[in-house]
Amino acid sequence: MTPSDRDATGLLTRPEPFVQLVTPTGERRANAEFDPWIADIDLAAVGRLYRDMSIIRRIDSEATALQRQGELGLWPPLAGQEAAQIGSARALRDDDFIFSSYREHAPAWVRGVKPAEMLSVWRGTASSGWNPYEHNMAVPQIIIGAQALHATGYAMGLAWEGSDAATIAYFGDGATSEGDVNEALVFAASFDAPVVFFCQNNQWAISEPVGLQSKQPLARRADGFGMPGIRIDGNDVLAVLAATRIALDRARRGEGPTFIEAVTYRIGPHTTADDPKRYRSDDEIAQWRERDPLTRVLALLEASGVDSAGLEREVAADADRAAAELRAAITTLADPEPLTVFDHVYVEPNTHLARQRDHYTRYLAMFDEPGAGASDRTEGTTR
Amino acid sequence: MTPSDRDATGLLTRPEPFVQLVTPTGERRANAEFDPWIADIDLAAVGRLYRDMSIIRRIDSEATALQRQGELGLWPPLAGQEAAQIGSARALRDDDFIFSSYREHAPAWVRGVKPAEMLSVWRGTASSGWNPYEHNMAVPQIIIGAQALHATGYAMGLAWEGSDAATIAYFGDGATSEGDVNEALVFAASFDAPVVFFCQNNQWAISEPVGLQSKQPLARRADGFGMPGIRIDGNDVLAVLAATRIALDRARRGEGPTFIEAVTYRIGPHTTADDPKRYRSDDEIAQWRERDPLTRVLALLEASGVDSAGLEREVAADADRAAAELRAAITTLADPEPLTVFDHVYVEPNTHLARQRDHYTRYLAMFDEPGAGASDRTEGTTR
Amino acid sequence: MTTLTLAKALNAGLRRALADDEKVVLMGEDIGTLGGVFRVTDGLKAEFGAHRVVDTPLSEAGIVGTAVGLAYRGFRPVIEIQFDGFIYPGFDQIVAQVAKLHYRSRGNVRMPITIRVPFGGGIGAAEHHSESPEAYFAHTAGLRVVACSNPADAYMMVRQAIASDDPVLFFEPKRRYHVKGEVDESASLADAPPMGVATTVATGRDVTLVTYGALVQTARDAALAAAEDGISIEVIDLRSLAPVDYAAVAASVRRTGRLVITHEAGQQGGVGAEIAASITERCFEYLEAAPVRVTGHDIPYPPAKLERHHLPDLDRMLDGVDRVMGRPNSLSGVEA
Amino acid sequence: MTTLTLAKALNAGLRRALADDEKVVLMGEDIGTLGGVFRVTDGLKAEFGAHRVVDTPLSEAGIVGTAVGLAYRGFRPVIEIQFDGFIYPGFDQIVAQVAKLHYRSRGNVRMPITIRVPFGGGIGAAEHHSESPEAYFAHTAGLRVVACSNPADAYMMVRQAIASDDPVLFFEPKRRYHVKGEVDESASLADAPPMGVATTVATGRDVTLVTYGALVQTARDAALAAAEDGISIEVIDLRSLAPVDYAAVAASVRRTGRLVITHEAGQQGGVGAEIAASITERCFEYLEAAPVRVTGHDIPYPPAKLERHHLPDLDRMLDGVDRVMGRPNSLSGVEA
Ligand SMILES: Cc1ncc(C[n+]2csc(CCOP(=O)(O)OP(=O)(O)O)c2C)c(N)n1
Ligand SMILES: Cc1ncc(C[n+]2csc(CCOP(=O)(O)OP(=O)(O)O)c2C)c(N)n1
Ligand SMILES: [Mg+2]
Ligand SMILES: [Mg+2]
Repeated sequence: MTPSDRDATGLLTRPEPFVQLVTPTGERRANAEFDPWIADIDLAAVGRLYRDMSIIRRIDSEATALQRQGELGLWPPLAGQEAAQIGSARALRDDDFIFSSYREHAPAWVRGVKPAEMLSVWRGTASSGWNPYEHNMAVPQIIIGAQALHATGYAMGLAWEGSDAATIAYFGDGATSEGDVNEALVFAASFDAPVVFFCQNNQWAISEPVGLQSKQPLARRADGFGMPGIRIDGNDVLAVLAATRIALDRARRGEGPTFIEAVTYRIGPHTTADDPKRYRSDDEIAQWRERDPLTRVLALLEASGVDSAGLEREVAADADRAAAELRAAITTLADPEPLTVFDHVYVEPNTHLARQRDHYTRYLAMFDEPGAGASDRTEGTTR
Repeated sequence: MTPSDRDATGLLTRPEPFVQLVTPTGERRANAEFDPWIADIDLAAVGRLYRDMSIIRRIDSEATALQRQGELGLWPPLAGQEAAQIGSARALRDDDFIFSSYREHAPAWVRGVKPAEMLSVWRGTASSGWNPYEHNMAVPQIIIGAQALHATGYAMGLAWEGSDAATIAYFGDGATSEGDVNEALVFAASFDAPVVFFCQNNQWAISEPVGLQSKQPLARRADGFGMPGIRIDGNDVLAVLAATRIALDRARRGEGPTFIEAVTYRIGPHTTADDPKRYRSDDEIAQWRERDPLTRVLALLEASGVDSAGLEREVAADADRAAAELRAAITTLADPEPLTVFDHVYVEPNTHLARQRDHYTRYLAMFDEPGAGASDRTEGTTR
Repeated sequence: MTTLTLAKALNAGLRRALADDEKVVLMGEDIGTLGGVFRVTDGLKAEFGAHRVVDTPLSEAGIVGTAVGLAYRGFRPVIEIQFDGFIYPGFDQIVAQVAKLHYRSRGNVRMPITIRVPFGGGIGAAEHHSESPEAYFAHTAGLRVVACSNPADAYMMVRQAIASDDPVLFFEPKRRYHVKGEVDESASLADAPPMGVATTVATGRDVTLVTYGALVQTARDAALAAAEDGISIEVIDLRSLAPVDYAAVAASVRRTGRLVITHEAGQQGGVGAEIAASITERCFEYLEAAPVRVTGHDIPYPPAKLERHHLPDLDRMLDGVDRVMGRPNSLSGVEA
Repeated sequence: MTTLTLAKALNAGLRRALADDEKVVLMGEDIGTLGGVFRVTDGLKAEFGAHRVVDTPLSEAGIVGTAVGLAYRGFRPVIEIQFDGFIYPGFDQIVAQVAKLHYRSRGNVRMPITIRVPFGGGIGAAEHHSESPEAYFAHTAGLRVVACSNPADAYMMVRQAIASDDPVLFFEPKRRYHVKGEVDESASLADAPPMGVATTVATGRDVTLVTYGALVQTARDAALAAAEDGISIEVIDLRSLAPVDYAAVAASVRRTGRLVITHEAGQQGGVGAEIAASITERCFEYLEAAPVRVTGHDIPYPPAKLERHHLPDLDRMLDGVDRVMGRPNSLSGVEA
């Protein structure tokens, strides 16, 4: 079976059935179960969600541009997944702890991480951009699925402490095939851990369609592990917000984990190093553009009598400002000092590493003292 | 939550709901879906299944006795799981390949492995007891769950070759928590691999009750991975036979994997090194003794007019003979030659290992030549 | 002073750690109700409750990965891996997460996780139950690796490992679990020698014999046997395998001029290779002969009836001593 | 002779292996439709079909574990691990199954599995994309470990690895994927030097410089630079890391009396430790100085902007040469 056969089944790339509160054209669909959870979301709040999504989209595209211009080594764009990320992140309390993969720029932004900090790791100046305890968000995880276990363990700890805070684990459709994610479901269920498993099914794991990972909607995985699974339109920020609140509420009440599958789409490449033309069609992308998470919110606002064009303009200006700030900050990020390679390997003194550091210090010093050691032969070297 | 709380939920230790064709008291329950699959099983065939179960039970108890007498290093008894193992193994075709854990003595016996070969590995004279290709059964797996992936890969190969043979992966309830088993479900579903996942839920993973691994019946795990899950009374050999045939038939028709949960019980200790009194009650064991897989078959035969007492006597004599043969064979098993430690590490010549082998050969030779090397100091050594 | 087996000393150390710091939690398979297959955690669940001594689902990646999350939250998880050969399913979480998170987070997140591993052979067990995987972890930056060899060290070192803010792989010589020794349960952590420090367990002039874990006792026996032959062996119990206390080993080798390293793990890329290389770097001018390694063969762990032909024993250690001394030995007359 | 990049040479070798033996199947993440993130398998799925070039679900244990089952069935799976740092989730299946099944089955079951791993740094990548995990596998009995350094070797060695009845960890120097070289596509497997044999890529009198993978080129450059200084360096490309071709290395060291080993992996327990120890054992009387190791630091792989302070480069190699020659160097005046 080839990837395209797997698409042809249509089971997984066809977004329905899922919960949708706002259609792609901006119509509000009533839902008795979900609506109470967003009763507080008035038009102003919807406008704020729009603003969040717009700004992070702009930051994301600026980062892509910075990468193209050689300012970043790599960038994994979130374009298309704004509703999934903003809706879920805005459902959290400040003391809920976030464990994410490499693509969750929006939750980081919601948590007050500066975009330039976010990008520093992709520029290669730092191994991570922020202090997790300042933002209650772990540093991004590159090993697919590993963070699902971390979120579960942290949540177990919360429960043991008697806290009513929760954790959220972000991961992709591809990640559901890794042992770690499945083991996280086992542990979370067994210990009634207050964790929300938030799977962004963006249809692709690099070049692999979700149908290669699973023939079932991913949310159906949950039941067999002993937890509810909710499948939502991940491009509908209100559905995402409601579903995440439902899951968090269960967690806080000690009822354990919930699995959410947010059906969405990665509009851009996997990363800036990826060439999606090799594995998917323009048609497919066009189809998903029609399900854009931002336009439907504008349409909803417009239909509700809000000056959506005005909002759009105003937010665009803010977004541009954020992008300009980012650009200014990132291009002036200083390169780290050589000897910092040895920092933070250990907390406690380590005789072996101290010796190695000393040696490298001496080695570097040779280049400061012309004539000493090997420095007279640096011509034509790789440095 | 403590293990005993987990039992208290009763969800998993309570065997129902499951498919049962013969009750513990030997009544035959009609089942429209399952009955056609055992239409060929007449009373004589039932008698043969009884015979299989009796003999393997006797071999198993002989092995336990041999261990207690110091003839084996360890033994993992199958007592209580005879129906699950015989029913499933007897459903297989000779060219179906078996991948098992350490407890599946019955499938090995069904496949013609000599009991003494089976035991050699527990005696410590060999790293495995048989040639997998002579019996179409892999050597036992100790790493929990690892064999589920092997069975899946082998099955993928069968499908690619166009064969209609299948594989069966035996594993326990505890194994369902390992990443490997879950990844096997992912791969098997994705590639429509002709594999039967045969989970013997014997209620315990050493001291851990199944409720610690899962709050759901394990068979429910299947659906979310995209395959049918069947939950059967694992102490009912006819239900096991039928379910396995159903699953194999699906596999042969190219419809992919099936997950079977056989609800059974480990009557004895985890291994001869285990002390189950530390974690479970006599009451629990007594309850499960009433669901014994063998007595119900005798009762069924008796009710059908068969001279069950005669059969019992006849089979007991055969079983005793098998046990005696085993004892004679195992106690005369020769210890392996020292230098065989180096055999079969590699297929091809390996300079490093050849040198190490040479060296050890010389070392051993010193002890043959009195006066040479260190041998004059062997007094009080650990050898 | 109390006389305790090594297993009971560990039990006492764990009890003390649980009592001293409520953030300490034990996690593992069968460690609660059963008290562990070696009974090292016996009674601790009853004493501290199921949230402090946690029977986990059967999944090593799950145990280590949730421990990472717990450490993120400020806990100090102490994991029991049931047998050495079962650590590999958790390998990714250990080397890619536990070892690297402090570095990755630029010092913000600490991983004070202790991973207890009963290791080594000599107990007549089935496959995967007798391995010595310590070199994998000694090669992994960000981890500390220690091995205890006697009850007194077991008691203090397990407490030190738990108190350490760095992750520690803690290897326990399972075939010595039942060996008894004196333990000072009143000793304070601060007074005990740090776990990074090696111990000279026998002094000698001719050869430095370095080992750790279960083989420390065998090495002491070898030193006694050699003494009868007039050869004086200094035996060093490394205790820490990463980092190694090279100051101690080098000081000894500078005196003896000869080094033998012995361990159960295979030779190729074992801890002995690193020690031989590092000591040669440090003591080249003092060495009378190349350092000799006496190790398990580079084979999968053999069946129980053959393990005595795999594990270094007293005779093989003495043969190694003969090699380094240039006395008649198993390689006499062989071209290098 | 064709001029091919190293990546294209691998592609040609894989194509040839697929064509020669229908039991050869390639498996991995994104290797089919995409042709692999480095395009090493480009075009092969179109040519041989989806059952020969298999895009797998995202799970390394799953890939290795199903490959074990396929090998049981008589297939010869060739696995691509997308980047070095993603091999660890598959570690258990590699060390506990792939490496041991032939032994466990007493020679009845073969595991002719090739595990291709693009390895090493120098490409400015994010974490986990620049690691050098080879020592873990070289320490694992039952595996063979090789590393190619140039297109010609890449082409032949990948075919040899696939043809080998033993499991092979096949390390590819990812930062040299785009380097071109002459490849003789008509050469037969039988004529090529076996993959276990080291190659002397530059002859010299004063120092033997041993390396593998991406650093072979750097070592050659270092030899050229040193020559201008009047120092004559012999450069050996190990090619095989387990087993190491000690005959070749020892022969060279007996001539030069001096050994420098260099690799990107950390020093502690790296392949260099084993080579230093083994060569010291074999050549003690010939050594003028202790073998010197020039390696990555014992740290998690650092952020991209710092990797040049981690990876051995020409200058650090020359400093190592100065150390082994007793010329002024970075450790001059430092107590050992
Ligand atoms: C253990 C591991 N294997 C492979 C990779 C390489 N890799 C990076 S992202 C990716 C695809 C992930 O897909 P998905 O989980 O759907 O997340 P998405 O990128 O779509 O957000 C792969 C295979 C990795 N980072 N970690
Ligand atoms: C990876 C791994 N971890 C731990 C063990 C130790 N161990 C051996 S059997 C067992 C329990 C297995 O329980 P289950 O899967 O239910 O099978 P059962 O023994 O009940 O047949 C454990 C934890 C192991 N063999 N492999
Ligand atoms: Mg995806
Ligand atoms: Mg069980």
